[in-house]
Amino acid sequence: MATILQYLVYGLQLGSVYALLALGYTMVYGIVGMINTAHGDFLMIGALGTFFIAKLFENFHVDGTYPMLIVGLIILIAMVITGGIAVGVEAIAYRPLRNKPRMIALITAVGVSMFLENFPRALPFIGPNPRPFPTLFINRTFRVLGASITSTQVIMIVLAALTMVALDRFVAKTKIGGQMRAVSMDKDAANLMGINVNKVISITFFIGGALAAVSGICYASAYPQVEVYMGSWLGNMSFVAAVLGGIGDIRGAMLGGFILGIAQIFATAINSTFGYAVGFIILIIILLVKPAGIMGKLTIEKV
Amino acid sequence: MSILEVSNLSIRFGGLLAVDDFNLSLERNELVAVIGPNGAGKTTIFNMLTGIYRPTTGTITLEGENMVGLKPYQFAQRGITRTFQNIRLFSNASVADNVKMAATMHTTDNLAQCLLRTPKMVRNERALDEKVMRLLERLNMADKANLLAKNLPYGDQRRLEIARALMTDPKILLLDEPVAGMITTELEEMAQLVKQIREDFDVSIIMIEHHMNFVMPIADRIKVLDFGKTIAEGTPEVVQKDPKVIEAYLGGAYQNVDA
Amino acid sequence: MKKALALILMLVMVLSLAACGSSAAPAASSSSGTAAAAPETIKIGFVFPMSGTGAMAGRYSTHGADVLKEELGGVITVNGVDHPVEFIYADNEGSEEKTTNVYQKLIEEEGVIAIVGPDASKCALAAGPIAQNAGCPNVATFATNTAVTEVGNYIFRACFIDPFQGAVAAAYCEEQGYKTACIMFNNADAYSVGLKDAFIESFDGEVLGIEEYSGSDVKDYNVQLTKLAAQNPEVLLLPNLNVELGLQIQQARTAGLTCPIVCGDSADTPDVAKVAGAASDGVAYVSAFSAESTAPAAKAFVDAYVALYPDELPNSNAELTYEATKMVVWAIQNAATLDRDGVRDAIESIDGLELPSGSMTMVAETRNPSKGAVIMQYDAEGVTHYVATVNP
Amino acid sequence: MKKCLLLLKKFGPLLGSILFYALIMFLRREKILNGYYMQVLMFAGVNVMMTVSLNLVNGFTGQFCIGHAGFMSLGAYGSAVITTLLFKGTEFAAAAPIAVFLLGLLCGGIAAALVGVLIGVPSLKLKGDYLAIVTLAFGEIVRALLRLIQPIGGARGMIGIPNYANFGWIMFFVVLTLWLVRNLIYSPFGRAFIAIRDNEIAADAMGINTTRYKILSFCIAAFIAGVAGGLYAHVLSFIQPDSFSFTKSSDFLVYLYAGGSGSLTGSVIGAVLLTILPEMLRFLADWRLVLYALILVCVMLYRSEGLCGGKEVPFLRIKRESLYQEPLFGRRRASSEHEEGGQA
Repeated sequence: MATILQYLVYGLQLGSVYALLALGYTMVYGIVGMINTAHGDFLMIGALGTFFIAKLFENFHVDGTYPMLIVGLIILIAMVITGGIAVGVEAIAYRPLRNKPRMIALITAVGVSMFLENFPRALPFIGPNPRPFPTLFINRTFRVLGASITSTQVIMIVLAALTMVALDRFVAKTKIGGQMRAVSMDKDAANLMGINVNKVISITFFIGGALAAVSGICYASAYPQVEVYMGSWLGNMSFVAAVLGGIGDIRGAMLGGFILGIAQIFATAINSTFGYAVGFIILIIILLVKPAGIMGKLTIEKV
Repeated sequence: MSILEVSNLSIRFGGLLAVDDFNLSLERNELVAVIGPNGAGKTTIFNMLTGIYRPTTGTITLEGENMVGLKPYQFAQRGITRTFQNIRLFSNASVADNVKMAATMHTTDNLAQCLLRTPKMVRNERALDEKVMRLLERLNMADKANLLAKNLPYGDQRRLEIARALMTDPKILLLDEPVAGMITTELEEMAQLVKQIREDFDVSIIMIEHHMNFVMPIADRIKVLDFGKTIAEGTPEVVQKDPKVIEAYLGGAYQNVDA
Repeated sequence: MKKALALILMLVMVLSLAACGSSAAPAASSSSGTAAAAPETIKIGFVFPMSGTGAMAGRYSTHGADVLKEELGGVITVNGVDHPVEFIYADNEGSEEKTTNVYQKLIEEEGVIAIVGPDASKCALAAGPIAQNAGCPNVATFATNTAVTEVGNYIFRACFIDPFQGAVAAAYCEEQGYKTACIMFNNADAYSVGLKDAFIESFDGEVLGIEEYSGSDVKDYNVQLTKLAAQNPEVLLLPNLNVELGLQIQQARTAGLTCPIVCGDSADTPDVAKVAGAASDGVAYVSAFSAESTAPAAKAFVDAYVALYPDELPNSNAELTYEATKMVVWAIQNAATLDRDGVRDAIESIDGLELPSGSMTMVAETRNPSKGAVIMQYDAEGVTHYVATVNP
Repeated sequence: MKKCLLLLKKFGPLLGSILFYALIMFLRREKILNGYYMQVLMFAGVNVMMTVSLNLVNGFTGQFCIGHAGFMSLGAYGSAVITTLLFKGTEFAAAAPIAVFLLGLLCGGIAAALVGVLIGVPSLKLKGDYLAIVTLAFGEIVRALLRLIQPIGGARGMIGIPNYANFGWIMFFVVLTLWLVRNLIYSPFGRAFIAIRDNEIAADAMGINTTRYKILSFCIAAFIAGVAGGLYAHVLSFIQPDSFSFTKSSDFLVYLYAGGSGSLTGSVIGAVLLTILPEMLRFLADWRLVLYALILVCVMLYRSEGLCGGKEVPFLRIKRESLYQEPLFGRRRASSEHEEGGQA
């Protein structure tokens, strides 16, 4: 029982990274309809950026960590920078392709991803070496029903859940959220209704990038190592999570992320030799049962 | 002898009885029009007659064979083909290719013959090309054979849909609003075309249309639907005079169409 | 239009090929340094991943080679003639396919006298036949798979082989009195699998549990480590890659594995200890050399490295690349020839060459170096300490 | 005269290929092309086959496969098992290496095709991104399973695969593939694929058994990918599961869409140019992949329909055979019949 709870915690920990990243993925998909394969690299930029920003604040370093306020500031700066880069990438590389077939944007995103990974790698002061991630959250271990849970895990899981709720409310209640929904349904109509589509899409990318930065910080806090290639596979997995939950759906992304994380952990727990493959088999089975993802509605084309 | 026998056809979507007890006995080379206001269930009937929806109850019998439960492509292979209200062409293919694609099911060449492009296969292709061109010529589209379907003007797209449907050698042709959105001159052309098709290809036609001016002169029989129910049936003259029809449908439709 | 397009394409293709082709230098000539107007440049090729997930290894490797380049002062003297020496670094992205491309380029186009690298066995296995067929000596740096040098008599290596390393790790564990062991390895990585197999074969104690993971993409090892912690072993073997080890060590401690940890030679990277932080305390690993060594060759190497790259300490990649390059340079100097075959013979004949890791002798039959291994240990600050030397 | 032109048209591509092959071999003999270029050209050839195969599924049938390296790995391993595990060192292999090689390729292709059918089945139920995820998962599952099968080397991979595939063989298979796929595209089968891509509901309504054709498309594409994988294995003489990762699959996607999907010419151009380009950028050292990425993004931005924008060169296209519509040698292209270009 304690073991199962422990595994569940691990699953939620991994799942919350997937979920946070998948939220940005799914938002961008929902509004622009493109698969932004470079999204995982925004995570890397967020984590790597945090590493360097934290270095700037080294003077405030106490007891191996930073005061709460400084941590908040570091995270905020990282979110703004990553969000800004995401907006820049959209404006330069994706905007001109908005009305082109979506595969074109996908391939462009592959190129962008390659650039975002290799550019910092080629810079001498960044390079390919992994770096230890600074401790931002105080790490305490609690014992609950025999399972050990760290404060970082709690922060990650709670943060992921809160972000999901906030995002969900934001899209449902605010004016800009309403505009987002309008753009996601019909860009041209939204434009005719006086909505600045470019602005809405920029905001979406900013939020997506900022969320990626948060997930990067979470990931790097749980697995404290940052390097330039850390985001690529995580990006793929979060795409998987977003699709699993029903791509375009915010709650679905969250659910997909947690299910994927938990499935991988439990598959590994049952048999670590086949764990990797089993995780993917579960995925296929879920999709065969729910062809539009867990929360997605199967859109039947009207004849 | 009737070629298509539809009896007690009903379909229910959740709580909504979209089509209720639809009956039709279609004779060879007959032209039946189904009219009715928007949402009356006309297209739903077509969807059932082409296998896209499976009726909740009722039977569809084509020349003695029960069709319920078959897939859409099997409906087409057995001789029921349709056009679509919202045009569904193979938009990135040329006009000729669009028509050719509809002949896929008649092909006798197997995979190996196609891969190797055997002389027999080439002969078949050539024959097919000629058939396609003859068909297009009949529909006055031969000069547009090499244009991409998506670049055609609207009226031509509708005609291409018909050409494509004819290429499957149908016994029954279902036309879903063939003149929707057309102007009056095109209307007459289309009426002419439908008549001609009926004669030349020896097909039975079921047609959904709002446009009474278009339907009245060419239809043998008209069925009037409202809220899924058949409210009137008979020759154009009879239907036209039916008070129920006038009340439920005709007045409004005339205004709608002419507006 | 289409015709033009097709023609342009043909032209571009043929021209690009021809243009590049014509610039190809002739293969290393066999002139033995006669007093020509300008002495021939000696080119040595280096094949490492400089991009992709293995890029860190490539970076250390090139730095290691740079140390020797400094040392040589840009010239190799052969028969009294100073030949300028050029090191050509080629990126293989850690992919076998690209490695074969790069080998062809270095051998056929650059006309290198020998190739140093690659670091991964898979790349060495894929490209080895090319060097062999071209008769170009090749000293692999970190390719520990036994099969690498079995490709042919032109293929050497600077590192020890998996079975030896596994045996060293096992011997160390036995010496320390560990009776039970657990292993977590990467089933997608040949190095990791090989080391695990070799350890199991030579370890006399009992292996309580083996857990696996696939690839280094997602660095969550909590489940495997928790399962192993339940076995309560006396030692944990982590025969894994340096990009994974730091986090594994850390997560092992968090998961409650308090036993000693033993790793393979890839743990000899300062970044491992940096990432693992305090958890690295007491982690032992097999290594080709000890930076603490008082041997003059070792000290000189470390000093020269730090002088060139003040921000970092050399790791195994750097050191093995240095040694492999040194072997090639020594062979050129001692064979007094710019002929590939002569260099090959000279490498084979290396006997008692003083390298940072100690005195090295090439075993002619297997083309593996006969050299000892050391056991090193990290302390809480990530500083390495010498523990023991194990000789074959 | 006209007869002569007709013959030229019919055999021009073949002649062109032979001339191209002769040219390459001549340049090789004259040492203008060294082993490096031959090696790159061989990989380019394998990539052309992979891209054409992917084009069949993604470009012509409108499905969305992002795990194509999985099929390639099955072919590579399938063929390597035949040539290396079963026949290596046998008398038969010594007597007839080509027979063993071809048998290996065939088996690799069949292995991949069988699994292709398996993957085609979910494609009936899943669309777009959901299908993509299943193909991605499929590629990963194949990779994970290959690692665990010890007789074929597990994670260590297979070494010592005979070096059967030379430039000639690759060229032969590339031309054969292009010829067969071109024939297929301009046949009832190809038209069915395109119909499904353009409008699945209409295709269904026109009597096209979409299920069958989708599975068929996956199956044929998988076969080609399998043969390409077999060639790859016999060029490299060493394979291991991780060579066929998602990165590899996405390479083929890049070749396909950068070249222009739905066009065979595009696949050839995309695969060849983008295989050669990173090699030509080697002088940039660390900055090589940075520039490559920039070039790729620029290509997509400024030529988003792909390098050749869905157009076909004449010999990868079949004009309608009918004399009814226009003469065999239309006025428009009367002059272009003289060209005898051919490219791998």
